[in-house]
Amino acid sequence: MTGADAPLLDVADLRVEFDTYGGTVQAVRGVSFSVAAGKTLAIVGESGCGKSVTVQALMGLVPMPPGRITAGSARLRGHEILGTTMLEGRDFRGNEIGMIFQDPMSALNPTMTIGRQIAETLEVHRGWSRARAFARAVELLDMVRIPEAAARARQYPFEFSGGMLQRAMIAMAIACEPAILIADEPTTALDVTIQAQVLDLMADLQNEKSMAIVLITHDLGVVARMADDVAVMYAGQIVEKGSVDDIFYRPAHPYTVGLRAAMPTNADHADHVLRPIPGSPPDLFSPPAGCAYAARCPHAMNICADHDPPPFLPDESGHFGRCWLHHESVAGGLERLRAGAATERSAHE
Amino acid sequence: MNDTQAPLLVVDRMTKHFPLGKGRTVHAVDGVSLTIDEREIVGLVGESGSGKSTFGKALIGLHEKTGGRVSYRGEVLPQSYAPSDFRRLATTMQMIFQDPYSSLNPRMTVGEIIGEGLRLHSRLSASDVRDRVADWLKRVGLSPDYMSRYPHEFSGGQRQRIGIARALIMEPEFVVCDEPISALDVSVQAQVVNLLEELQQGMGLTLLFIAHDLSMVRHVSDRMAVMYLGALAEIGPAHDVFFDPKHPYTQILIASNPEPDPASERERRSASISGEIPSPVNIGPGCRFAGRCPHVMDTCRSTTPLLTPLADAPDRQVACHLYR
Amino acid sequence: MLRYTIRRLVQGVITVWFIATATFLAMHMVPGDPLSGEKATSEQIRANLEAKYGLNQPIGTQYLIYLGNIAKGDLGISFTQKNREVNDIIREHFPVSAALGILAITFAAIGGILLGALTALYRNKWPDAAIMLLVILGISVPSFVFAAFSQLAIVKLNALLGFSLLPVAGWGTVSHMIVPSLVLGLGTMAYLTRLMRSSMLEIVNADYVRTAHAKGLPPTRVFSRHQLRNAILPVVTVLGPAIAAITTGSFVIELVFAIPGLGRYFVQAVQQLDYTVIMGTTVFYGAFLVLMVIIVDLLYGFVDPRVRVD
Amino acid sequence: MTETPLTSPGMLPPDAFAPMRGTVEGHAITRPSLSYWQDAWIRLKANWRALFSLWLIVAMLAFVLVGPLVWRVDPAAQDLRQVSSAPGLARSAIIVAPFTAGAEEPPVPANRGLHLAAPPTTQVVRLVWQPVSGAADYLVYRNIVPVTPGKAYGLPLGNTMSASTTHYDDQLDLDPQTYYYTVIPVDADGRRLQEPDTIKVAVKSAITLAEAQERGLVGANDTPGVGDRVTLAWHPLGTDYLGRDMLARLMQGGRASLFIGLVAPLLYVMLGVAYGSVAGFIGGRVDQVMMRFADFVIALPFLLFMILLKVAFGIGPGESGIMPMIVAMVILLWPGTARLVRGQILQVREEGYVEAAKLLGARTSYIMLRHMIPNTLGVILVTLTFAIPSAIFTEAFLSFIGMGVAPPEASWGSMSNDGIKTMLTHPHELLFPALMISVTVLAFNLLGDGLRDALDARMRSRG
Repeated sequence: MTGADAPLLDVADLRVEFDTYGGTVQAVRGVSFSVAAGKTLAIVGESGCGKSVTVQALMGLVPMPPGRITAGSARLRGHEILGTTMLEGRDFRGNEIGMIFQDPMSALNPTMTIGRQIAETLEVHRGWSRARAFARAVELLDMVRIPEAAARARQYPFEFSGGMLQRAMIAMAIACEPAILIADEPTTALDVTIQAQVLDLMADLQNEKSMAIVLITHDLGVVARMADDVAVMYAGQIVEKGSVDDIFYRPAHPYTVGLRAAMPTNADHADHVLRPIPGSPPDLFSPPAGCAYAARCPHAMNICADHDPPPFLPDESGHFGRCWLHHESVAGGLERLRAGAATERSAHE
Repeated sequence: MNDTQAPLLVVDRMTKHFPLGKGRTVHAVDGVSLTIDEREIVGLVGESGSGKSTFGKALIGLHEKTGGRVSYRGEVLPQSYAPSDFRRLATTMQMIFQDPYSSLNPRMTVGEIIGEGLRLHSRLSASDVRDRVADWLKRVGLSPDYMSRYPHEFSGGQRQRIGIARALIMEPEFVVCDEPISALDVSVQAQVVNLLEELQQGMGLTLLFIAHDLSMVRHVSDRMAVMYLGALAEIGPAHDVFFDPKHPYTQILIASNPEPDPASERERRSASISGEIPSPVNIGPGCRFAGRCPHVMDTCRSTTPLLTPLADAPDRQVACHLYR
Repeated sequence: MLRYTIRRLVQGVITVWFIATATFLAMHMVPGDPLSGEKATSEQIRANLEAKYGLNQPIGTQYLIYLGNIAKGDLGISFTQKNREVNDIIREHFPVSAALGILAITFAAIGGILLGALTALYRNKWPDAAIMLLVILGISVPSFVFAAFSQLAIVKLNALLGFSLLPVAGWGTVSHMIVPSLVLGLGTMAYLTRLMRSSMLEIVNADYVRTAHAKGLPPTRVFSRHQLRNAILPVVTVLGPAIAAITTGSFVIELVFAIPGLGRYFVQAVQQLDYTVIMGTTVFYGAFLVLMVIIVDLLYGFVDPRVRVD
Repeated sequence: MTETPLTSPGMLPPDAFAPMRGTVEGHAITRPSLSYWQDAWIRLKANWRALFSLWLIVAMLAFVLVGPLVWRVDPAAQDLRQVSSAPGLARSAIIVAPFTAGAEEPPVPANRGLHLAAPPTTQVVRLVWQPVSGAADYLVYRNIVPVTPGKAYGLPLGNTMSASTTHYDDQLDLDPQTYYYTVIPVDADGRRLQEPDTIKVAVKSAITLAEAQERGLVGANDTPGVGDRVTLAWHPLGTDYLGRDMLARLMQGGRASLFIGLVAPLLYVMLGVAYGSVAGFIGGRVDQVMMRFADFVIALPFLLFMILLKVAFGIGPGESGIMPMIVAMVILLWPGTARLVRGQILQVREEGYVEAAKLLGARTSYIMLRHMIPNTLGVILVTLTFAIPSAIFTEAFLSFIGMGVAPPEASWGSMSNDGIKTMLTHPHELLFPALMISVTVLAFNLLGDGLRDALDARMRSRG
């Protein structure tokens, strides 16, 4: 966890719903986490698990309607930000928390120059003049390693490549030197070599400015490279949370184990057999009463069907997993869990 | 590989150019040579814009070839396919498509989609076609009851299984898999890859597996080819190419690929190169990677390196002046 | 940009040539070919036509003479009126139509953009419903009905007030222009409102609008800098066709309000079978519309940077 | 982080932690399987405006097609008894003796001002008045609104041309309504002699027995006497300026309007689909040339060319102008659809399922019919739905300026053209055809909106 001081951002029991044509979707079902200065928290999960909605709700970006925050709180340095956009008289967004998005091409205004879009943040939050803000925008572009920044600042998004756009987005997000940078799948649309450039840039900026980063991704490789702490989301809940080493070397939830087993690994130069997770995630129109993962879990027990497991603490570091295998009544649960393979129940479908 | 046996498929200096008008041409595929042996899985990796998908489609006839020659079991395949060529080759070569959403006709039922090839080709009765479709639905892990349902009712992974069944019901020998898993979630990717491997084993298929996920390609393939800007940079046994890359581009590509292993990621820091893949329009002579290469020499800018076998490893070929 | 402009102008000239040719062919399809037939009334007109069109020449030569005249900017002489040149007629009547059209398109564009933006902002609230009702009326009621009933309303209003607030018909003063241009622009305005609304609704959820919110911009700034300008783009693309609709739509308005514009003159010419005036006016209108479309396209380049760099 | 709230083992069944037998209901398809069109239809039905419009269109078609079978009034028959009569219930008329002007001397003027010599009827209004000394002539005016000082006296009916004649018989186009008659005595120099006298007269509908018998209003054996009432022909929506029944005319005119409105779009959309799909499918040079030609046709000023073509087709006397109008629309309007369909074909051509079908060895015609057309049909249908109201508009517009449907054939547009002339006095003659056009266009527009939404929603949900 964090050091002596209170966490920068503390999110507790966040719940978000969406009204859709087919009914109400419970996209986020009681998510809690906290972020410390200078650290990277990765929120990892597959599409539709609610990871993006979680951060969008924090930033007030969930369209309401059809969206709805039904419960929870989010405190930035102790001040509630959920449902408000102001913090101490000024919008915290762009000022205290910067955000970058998945598809940089569509996330930038096509009819405004890159420089102006960066400068705009400074004009609004710092009250700077146009010229001063633009000059700073050029410096920022230079800082994110865009060559010929002065000329590039006068260009439009369509004149940039995807990688450069994402760097421009980063420049925009850090313009006001925010305490937290939220990156929502920042490299998913990019090629691996470009992804490496962007990830390096983010890591360097974090070291320089001691920013906290909340990294939303589905790529465990990116998580391993960037994260200090990891929250694994499944069906709108954090099913496991811990340090990056906990998650990769001491997993506490069958889903985490399953994800790793389903991916090829190059670590030991050896081929292992891919063990897919059978089935697909439940739809969140009517989340199951018990553990949402039970239907795909090789260790499922009777209790899993109708009792949602609480976060169990298998060790003292704050690492937890929401799984009944940690219950005191289950003998050798953790060993079974980490063994991964289906022993009692054969994988079907 | 078996040396006595002739290769199944020989691609000889194949090119595919797209004219843009005004003398501008996209060199999507530029003189790629590749041989594929029977029952082999060849992985083709490259970043977006490298021409790997165009290569696959030109190989199978969906794009007219601009130059070069493809021969299959010794038979030279046409430069441009007429419907009759497709008919003749339908039971020989098939393709599995990238996007599991747009590759299934939304107006047709699953049964119609999977059975389409049989109805077009064989003289099977309607009930025989239905039986075969039901059988294939089972083989790809879906319930035969789904036959009368429409594609939009299925998840991405299930749709990809339907696409696999549509291609493999023709019992082809050679299948081009064009990024079959890149649109799928991690937990579902393994389902599809395992299914493909299982069917490849069972049916004795030969696969060209196109993807950008290096780890998955290494996992799946026997041999691995790395493509950059329309040309092959390196080809060789998948394991060797991955763990001992020779071409500077391959080295950087693999160094950029993050491992799901925090310990090794902590050791391996910042291998990224600056710059991005240039535009494939009107490429001049010289190595395509010269502009970004950390080991660039004068010859690289003037002479195009050819794919040549390594002295110490004849099963590996690299297109780089460093290995002259 | 310059190259693009030149290319568009060359395309425009070719298009005008096509319009002229189509007009020529259509007129020579007329049974009995009135141009070379016996219908031209007076002796003098007949002689003028002969000199101007080479009516006794083979049709190919006639076509070349005709194209030559158009290239010189000479649209010919009236078929029924002595010594009246089509150019004179256009010079006299077109300014009236143009004034009416400019007013109408201004009204339609400004009204459409404002109302459309308003409906999107108040989506599913009463202003949205009220404006959309207006839009539905605007696209479903023919302009001549609006024209007629607005005339009726003016009559009743003047009778009620006891003095003439607005003229019922005619042309000359600003007060003559108000109602006809409103009526003329109404249909187009409704169409533009609808377009603007859907374009705004699409943009409300655009990724870059989300980015703007995430930057902490005040909602007014998000609206003015990020939503409005991008939402206007599709509206600008249809301005060319909208101008065409309004220009030719003015026939009816000119007829109903007795406005001495080119549209009304054209209708009269058709009724009198004044072939040369019909041809000349058609080519003139065609060229005018082509020019308008080119101007709108170039204008679009200034609004959308993606087009500017060709 | 919260302390782990462990569930008390005592509250759980003994086998709670035993491996689960069977499966938890996972992801199973439970919704009914719907094809594209079934799904679109359900969405359309959920849209009440679109559904209402659909019924409105059906009603409109029934009105023009079945209506004439029910309302058997000849739309061309002129009821000169009731010209431009307002809509309403059936009217009655009093049987009067035949009247010939001048044949009968007026009754001796009574010793009072302007008054009526006989009950006023639509046949004649007989005015008599006291002679005014010094008057050389009397001017007679008729107005339909009360005459107040300073306002006009209305229609000048005539003058008596002599000082001795102090009566006037008005037989000019009398309607059963209230009139204000004014008689102004003037001297030989035309100067007004005194304040004019005005009288309010409520004219009653009248008919001679012979005419009533001729019109079939009374039975052949029936011989009602003078002063009896007979019921006139019923015109529920009134009559036009020639006394033709509006309801019957609306049905007849609707046939022309809807015929043009449905047939022309159908034809040019079909032409556009053929042209666009050929261009899109062949591609390359052919496509470029074909689309450039389409661009040219789009550049033609549409309404001018509609008129030009109408002139070119040389509509002779007695021709209705319906066919030339349809031909002109087809010639000028196909490129819009062609462009759209070409774009769709180009898009669908790149879809995986078309490539897959090629690989399966499908013939071009099979791919077209089985894959391409079904996947562009939605867009084509929406285009067609929006093309119909614009064609109805075009017809109305052209007929209104007298360039469209010509008499004796009627259309809603030409009826509006007729109606606008009498708009100030008889607004119903414009109102009804205008209403028919507006309602029909509205219905098609709303249906088009609904259809597009229904088909779009499905496209958005990927499939």
